[in-house]
Amino acid sequence: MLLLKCPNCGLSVEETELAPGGEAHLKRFGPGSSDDEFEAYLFNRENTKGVHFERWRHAYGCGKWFLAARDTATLEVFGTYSAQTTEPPADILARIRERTGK
Amino acid sequence: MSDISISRLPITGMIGLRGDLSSLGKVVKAVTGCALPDQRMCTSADGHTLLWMSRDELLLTCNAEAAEAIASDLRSRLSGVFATVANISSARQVFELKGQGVESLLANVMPVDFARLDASEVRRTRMAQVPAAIWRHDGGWRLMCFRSVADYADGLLRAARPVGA
Amino acid sequence: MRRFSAFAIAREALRNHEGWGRTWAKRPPGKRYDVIIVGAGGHGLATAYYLGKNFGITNVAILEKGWLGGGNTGRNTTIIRSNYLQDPSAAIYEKSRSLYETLSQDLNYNVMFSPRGVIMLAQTHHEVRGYKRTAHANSLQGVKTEWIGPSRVKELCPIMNISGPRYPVLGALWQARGGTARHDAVAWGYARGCTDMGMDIIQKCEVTGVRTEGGRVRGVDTTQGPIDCDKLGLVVAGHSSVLAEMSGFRLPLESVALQALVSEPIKPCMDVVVMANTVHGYMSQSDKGEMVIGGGADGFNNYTQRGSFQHIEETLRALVETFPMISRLKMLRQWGGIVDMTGDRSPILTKTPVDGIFVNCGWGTGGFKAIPGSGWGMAELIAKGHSPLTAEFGMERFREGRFIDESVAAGVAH
Amino acid sequence: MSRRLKSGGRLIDRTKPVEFTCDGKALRGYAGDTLASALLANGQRVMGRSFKYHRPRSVVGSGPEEPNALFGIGEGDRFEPNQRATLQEIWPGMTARSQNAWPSLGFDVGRVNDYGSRFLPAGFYYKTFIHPRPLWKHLFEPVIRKAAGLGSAPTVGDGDHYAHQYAFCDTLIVGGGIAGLLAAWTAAKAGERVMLVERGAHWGGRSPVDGATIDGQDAASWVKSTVEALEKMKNVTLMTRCEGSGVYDHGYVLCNQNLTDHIADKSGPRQRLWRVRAGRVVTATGAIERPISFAGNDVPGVMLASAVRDFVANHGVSPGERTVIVTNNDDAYRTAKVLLDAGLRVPAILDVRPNAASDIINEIKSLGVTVHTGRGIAKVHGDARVTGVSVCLQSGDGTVLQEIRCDCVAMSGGWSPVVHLWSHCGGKLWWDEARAMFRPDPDQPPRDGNAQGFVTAIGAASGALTVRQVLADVAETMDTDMPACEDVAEAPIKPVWIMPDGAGPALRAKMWLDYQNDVKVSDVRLAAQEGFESVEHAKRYTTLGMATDQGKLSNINGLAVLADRLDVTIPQVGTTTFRPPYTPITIGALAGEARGDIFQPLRKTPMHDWHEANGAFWEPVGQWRRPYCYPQGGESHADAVAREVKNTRQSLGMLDASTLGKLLVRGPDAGRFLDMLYTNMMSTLNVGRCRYGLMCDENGFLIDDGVVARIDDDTWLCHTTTGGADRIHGWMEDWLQCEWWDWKVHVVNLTEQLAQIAVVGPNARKVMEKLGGMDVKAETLPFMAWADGTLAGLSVRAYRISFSGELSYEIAVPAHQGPELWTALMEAGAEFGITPYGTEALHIMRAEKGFIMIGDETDGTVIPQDLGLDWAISKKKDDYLGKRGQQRDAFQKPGRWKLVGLETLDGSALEDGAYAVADGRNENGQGNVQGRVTSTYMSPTLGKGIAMGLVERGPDRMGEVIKFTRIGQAPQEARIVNAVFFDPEGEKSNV
Ligand SMILES: Cc1cc2nc3c(=O)[nH]c(=O)nc-3n(C[C@H](O)[C@H](O)[C@H](O)COP(=O)(O)OP(=O)(O)OC[C@H]3O[C@@H](n4cnc5c(N)ncnc54)[C@H](O)[C@@H]3O)c2cc1C
Ligand SMILES: NC(=O)c1ccc[n+]([C@@H]2O[C@H](COP(=O)([O-])OP(=O)(O)OC[C@H]3O[C@@H](n4cnc5c(N)ncnc54)[C@H](O)[C@@H]3O)[C@@H](O)[C@H]2O)c1
Ligand SMILES: Cc1cc2nc3c(=O)[nH]c(=O)nc-3n(C[C@H](O)[C@H](O)[C@H](O)COP(=O)(O)O)c2cc1C
Ligand SMILES: [Zn+2]
Repeated sequence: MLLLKCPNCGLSVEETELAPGGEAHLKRFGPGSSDDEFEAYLFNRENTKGVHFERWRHAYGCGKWFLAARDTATLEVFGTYSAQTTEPPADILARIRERTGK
Repeated sequence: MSDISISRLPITGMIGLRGDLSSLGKVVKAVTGCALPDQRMCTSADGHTLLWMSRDELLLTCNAEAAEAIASDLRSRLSGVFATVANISSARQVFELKGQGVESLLANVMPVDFARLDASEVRRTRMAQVPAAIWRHDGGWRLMCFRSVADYADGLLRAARPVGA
Repeated sequence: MRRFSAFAIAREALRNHEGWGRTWAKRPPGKRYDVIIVGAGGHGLATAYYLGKNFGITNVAILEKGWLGGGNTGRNTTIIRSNYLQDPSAAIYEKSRSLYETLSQDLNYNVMFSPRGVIMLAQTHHEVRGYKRTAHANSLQGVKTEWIGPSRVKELCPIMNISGPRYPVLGALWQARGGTARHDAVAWGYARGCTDMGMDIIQKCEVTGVRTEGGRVRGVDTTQGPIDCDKLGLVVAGHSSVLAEMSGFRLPLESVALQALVSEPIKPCMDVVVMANTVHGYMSQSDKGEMVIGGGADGFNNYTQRGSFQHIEETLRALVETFPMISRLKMLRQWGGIVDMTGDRSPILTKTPVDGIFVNCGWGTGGFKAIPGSGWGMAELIAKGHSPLTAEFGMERFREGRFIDESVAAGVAH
Repeated sequence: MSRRLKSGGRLIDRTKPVEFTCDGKALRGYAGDTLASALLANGQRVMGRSFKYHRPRSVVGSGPEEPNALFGIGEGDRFEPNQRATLQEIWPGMTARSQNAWPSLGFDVGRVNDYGSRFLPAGFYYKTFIHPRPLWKHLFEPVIRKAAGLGSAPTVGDGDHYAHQYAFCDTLIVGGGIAGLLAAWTAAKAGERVMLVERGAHWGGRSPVDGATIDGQDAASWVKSTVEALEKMKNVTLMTRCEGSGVYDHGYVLCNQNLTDHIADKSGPRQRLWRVRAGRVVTATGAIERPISFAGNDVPGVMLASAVRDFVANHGVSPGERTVIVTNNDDAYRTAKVLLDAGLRVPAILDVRPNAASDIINEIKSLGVTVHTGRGIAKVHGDARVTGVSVCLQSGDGTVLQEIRCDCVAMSGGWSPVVHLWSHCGGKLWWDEARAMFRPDPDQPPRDGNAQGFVTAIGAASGALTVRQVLADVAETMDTDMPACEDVAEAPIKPVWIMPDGAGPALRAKMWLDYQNDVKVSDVRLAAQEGFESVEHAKRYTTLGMATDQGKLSNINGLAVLADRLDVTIPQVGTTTFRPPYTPITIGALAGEARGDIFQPLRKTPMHDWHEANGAFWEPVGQWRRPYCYPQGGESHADAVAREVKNTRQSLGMLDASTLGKLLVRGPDAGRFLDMLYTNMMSTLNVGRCRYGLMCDENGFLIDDGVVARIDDDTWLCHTTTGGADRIHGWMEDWLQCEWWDWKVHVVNLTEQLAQIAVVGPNARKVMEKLGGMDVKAETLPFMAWADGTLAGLSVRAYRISFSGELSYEIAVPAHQGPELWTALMEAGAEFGITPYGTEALHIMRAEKGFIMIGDETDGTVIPQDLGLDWAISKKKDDYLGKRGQQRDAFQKPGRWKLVGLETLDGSALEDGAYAVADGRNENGQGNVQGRVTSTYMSPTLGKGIAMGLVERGPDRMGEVIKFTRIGQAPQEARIVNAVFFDPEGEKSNV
């Protein structure tokens, strides 16, 4: 059972206090987008076996969303960070590189 | 065996505040005397308690009768600022828990490390199957949940009491 | 291959069973095959089997990274039913269920298909309407189901508490010829059948790359070396996205852990399969006596074959509420599988952007029951380029907004 | 014969006799006895029947590994099957029942399977019962199923209750032997928060029986003083009868504590499930002795050597008068010593090692015991009890050299560390050839969220064997000083898996690996022969290790046999997967407190008690409970509903609408935000007015609807469906926090804050006026407007909206004033015969008006356009959630099913969920369809059946008659009509 730190309130909490929200950093495509773009946005998930950027909501706590970088095969957590960002922060990417060589 | 008492408090005044915390903090301090609490903490003054709920949300507890007046006061002081003040005194049920072993009773239903909880910390968490918040108050504990599940919360707490209590 | 029968056993008994041969052959991989199937789960093996049996295509290899049947086929709660709502689902699941009826005879391998009946409980008015809708749909789809009242439910399953208090049973959708089968035997029986037709089943052979040329498949790289093929079927359940990535396309899938558990064996006390969707629990009793219980799925991507423990607790409290007597049984073992979930919770059986590559995936939490039917349809698709059974299960349905959504009736999983 | 010894038994209290019964027979033991020791003390050897062959069996082990001695314990609602006699402590009045035997344990008809066992090898059922097909269902399967299972099923619910508890610590130590105690002491001294759990009733593990001198004290005294020291420390939590059951990701550990199973007073919770989050987990779970596979190794009286000495030393029970010991290692000689000390006889020790020499061997020899080296057992004699053994050369084919009379055999095949908890979460093992055991590989531990190993195995659990090794191991891994302790040199073990090495088929077919499931050496070899070479296949084909002991005794031997047959090494075969729980956990304990009233939260509206008191028939709506109707007298539900509808339409009705979601959306960007969320324009709504709105997901499917009111320039109040309140609140927050985080919008969920009451019917205005305090005239408060005011002295907000087609006000007050307003309305409405109505009347009235209901007309695949709601979709907006989705191909097709009204030709009601049949069949042979019923009711207002449905091109086919399915009957004809059945001009609400 996962333990994740909510960057909004600073608590490390167990999964039962959180609600998972799927892949992070999706770019929304609305009217005017191509079929390909729209399909990719709604359905074609990375579903990586490995490092995954994903959304979580501290549902039973502060109610805020945050993002996590987590390995889906080892469950290692490289870090959690603000949901108000379009890409993973540099320190987390550095840690991932250090840990996985990628 | 156990001297834990669980009681439902009568309606408590509650004002929900959303917005930039420092602007909220200033007006609340002016109106109630409560300082802006640190992350996850609460402060008290003159029978008011100001609880940190999230990075843009505070909860002020007060006398139920006074709630609407305080809310209007806060609202007018915040006019022009992007902030929301809502009187939500009816939305929640507050319990008072007192006695020895309250923490271990609560540990039946909450994934909370009580030993690591700061004296003025407000813990929003999961109580069995519902959201709840707890904080220390007057030598005991305050527990807050939504009004509609007050009976459930009551039943849960009573079921968790040590035998004989 | 040696026919199985009671006489064969009696004969062997007299010579210490030393005459039994291998259930499936063990051979090193060849250089080239007409068709390579990746994944020796039920779906992969059944696909290969019907390629041979129905289309005479036997130059086939089935590659398995671990041990055959060790994926979800070896870790599911074995519920078989076909009372689905949407036409394409009902078609493939009913084909499958009807193949199960005679599978032991077809394979000359006892898969212990047990059509003991499946009860899907309705515990809210919404569910009542949902299941009645399914019953109407089934009546046109040639699927035999029946809407039954609470007293019939109690009669069929006396250990159930039908009077609530929280969610009294209002009725149920009953499929008398749904049931269970011995999951491992399904994989083993198909494997034996494949071997019998001369196909190669290669275990401990992980596909690590897919070779394509000019938009066409050429072969695969594996931990046992490269192998060429004309056609490639990816039938790897939870790992479908991984194989798709090797092939250069993406699938609308997310892989999550789904859990199950068994109790200690007890004397028979429940003669039907029960699914209670309002409280989220389902249970049956195996032929060995354990209560086989399905747990919930994690909401996050997970490739660990372990799930989060709270789902076990949630499931068990739901079942204790429904079957109070199980409270004093004991949980013997819990485990997880990696299931591949699509956007509409229906499978994908289709050609892909790469010529010659076919995928069969997205069965999520409910594909054991579909093994024979899916193999049948998939084989036809690979052999002929089209199958009525799989026609609606293409990927373009997401792009076009043409979902095959089964959860609409009453949020049913398995 | 087994019996109670005159003296000895460190765990029993001879001054406290305990009376209990087994199979109806009154027996006596002592406090401190387990059921197994007490039965042995009473001379009862046979304690169970095996699963498949129904062979008589006795206890083989003395702990959680026990496969045979399983009983049903307790009566009525406290009956539990399959309890291990070795773990079950006896208590006054306890009743035990033997299992899997009919008519009795002594004579069991199922034993015929044993006599036919050669016809029932592993997997025989896959090969037979195939023909003729009907016989499977009607004969074979029922017979197999009847034979299934061990204990009988409880027949009633559980009389006990169970507790859960969360706990946090720096270090959780599992196992209270000397390793665990030393580890706890070390961590505690360092100031860590320590939890130490021990599954047994006593501290100390094996050492007090096996003997040791630690820090100059005997093991028992060292244990006692260490426990006392730990008990004094505030940072230490000590628990006995508490098992470390499962280790899960990120340091989550489940521990299950037994509270009342060993005592007569059952008033408290029976078990407590600890959900521990530990910084690190130390497994000090010891090791389990392995049996040896020789012919007849399952005859009652054949036991693990450690179990034999446990029964003697711990319980003062003699398992037999003459015990032959058979071993491949030194440890079993300790059993000889214990037996001799108790005055029992050891006619011989058969040591497979050709020339083993060590201090303890010499010591035992010097006591006059004959040690036959290089020898093993060819066969055990006896059926329900051991009468002797045939001795053979271990290296031979089983030629009998000698027969020895005995009534007990103590066997030791070496020890296997308990690696379960280490392995649950992925810890890897390595094969130690010298010690012949799988050991935790410290370089490949299970890893936590920071990729740090979080489990450490110590002591015997990590493969250390002698006391000195154990303590040295703890000292090294925990970085502490090692207590003084002398070294005992032991001769090396000789791995032996079957006895003798050259045993032929006849012997192999009588060598048990998995006792409970009756898996023999011959079965595992057969599996390999048939291609089930992977250890996982062999397990599933033979069921080795799948019994209730999960192969604690059998697994290693089984895979050694498999390796031998495949001619590969043991580590090449590997182990099967270790899964929680370590020993089975009562399901009630896992379900915990969530039973009865607190099974799930039951959400109550402020007026809940009134409804209850006034006879509401409840309907669960999510976790809410809403009145479905209020039957009066002997009224049927249908009659009650009809009355409620009629009365409301004719005069006045009242509905508790408090469960509807009420979301306050506020801020400078709120209008823009709502324009994205709703399909129609909300930013243009005038202050003081209401508008009905639709919300779609990004696929374009309709997910919620409700009335939105503009409160002031910056503020809107959005009503959602009951089920939508939390979901839509979350949906809004999601978009605000994760997509448009720079938009200035706050959402406050006021659902719980407000009670809402709908006052409905031609007399609605009159009753409002009667309560007084606000102007509710049509001119001041027109349809689709709202106003704040006072009613019956309460501050309220009244919305003039209608879901019934009647003149109607929805009045919101703070929740705690809800009951007061409700009662005031009831009183004021009395003169109009005011009728509270429930959800069913609500549904019928909306259907009469052709209003859609989320969940009925929608099912997650329906877009607003399908429902003819194009008028609620703004054409002016570039974007709203779902707009792009709705532009996809499938939604543009002309053949979509669209909403219409349906009326049968004879006035009856269509069936719920019926489909409209079309001609022909599809490619898969299924009957074609052209639509379906979404809602159908008998309308009390119109006195006929009315329905709504989605029909292919429906709106273009008005007046057409099509056919709908009926279950078990011929299809029913219905005409496509306008979906608004009642008051199509809306005259009633617009007054
Ligand atoms: C707990 C649980 C309960 C379930 N309950 C039910 C139920 O009651 N009823 C029901 O109908 N369904 C149920 N299901 C679903 C069902 O088990 C699956 O849908 C079905 O077994 C899928 O079969 P498969 O052959 O597609 O996949 P699998 O059996 O998973 O086979 C896929 C195979 O591909 C192999 N593979 C993966 N990657 C590679 C590679 N790179 N190279 C080579 N081989 C590879 C895997 O090792 C695996 O053996 C349940 C599933 C789970 C997990
Ligand atoms: N010489 C040999 O061949 C040999 C072999 C094995 C053991 N031993 C002896 O055994 C002792 C080993 O000491 P140790 O402390 O490592 O082990 P131990 O066996 O003495 O103690 C382990 C303890 O852990 C408990 N335990 C096991 N699983 C548990 C679980 N899941 N949850 C809670 N408790 C659990 C057991 O009940 C036991 O009390 C020494 O005395 C050693 O000499 C000797
Ligand atoms: C229908 C079914 C019944 C099972 N019954 C048992 C059982 O009686 N005993 C047992 O130990 N495991 C049983 N298992 C679980 C398997 O031992 C195993 O845990 C599961 O197949 C997953 O594999 P893994 O744990 O090796 O990963 C059963 C599994 C299934 C799917
Ligand atoms: Zn938080």
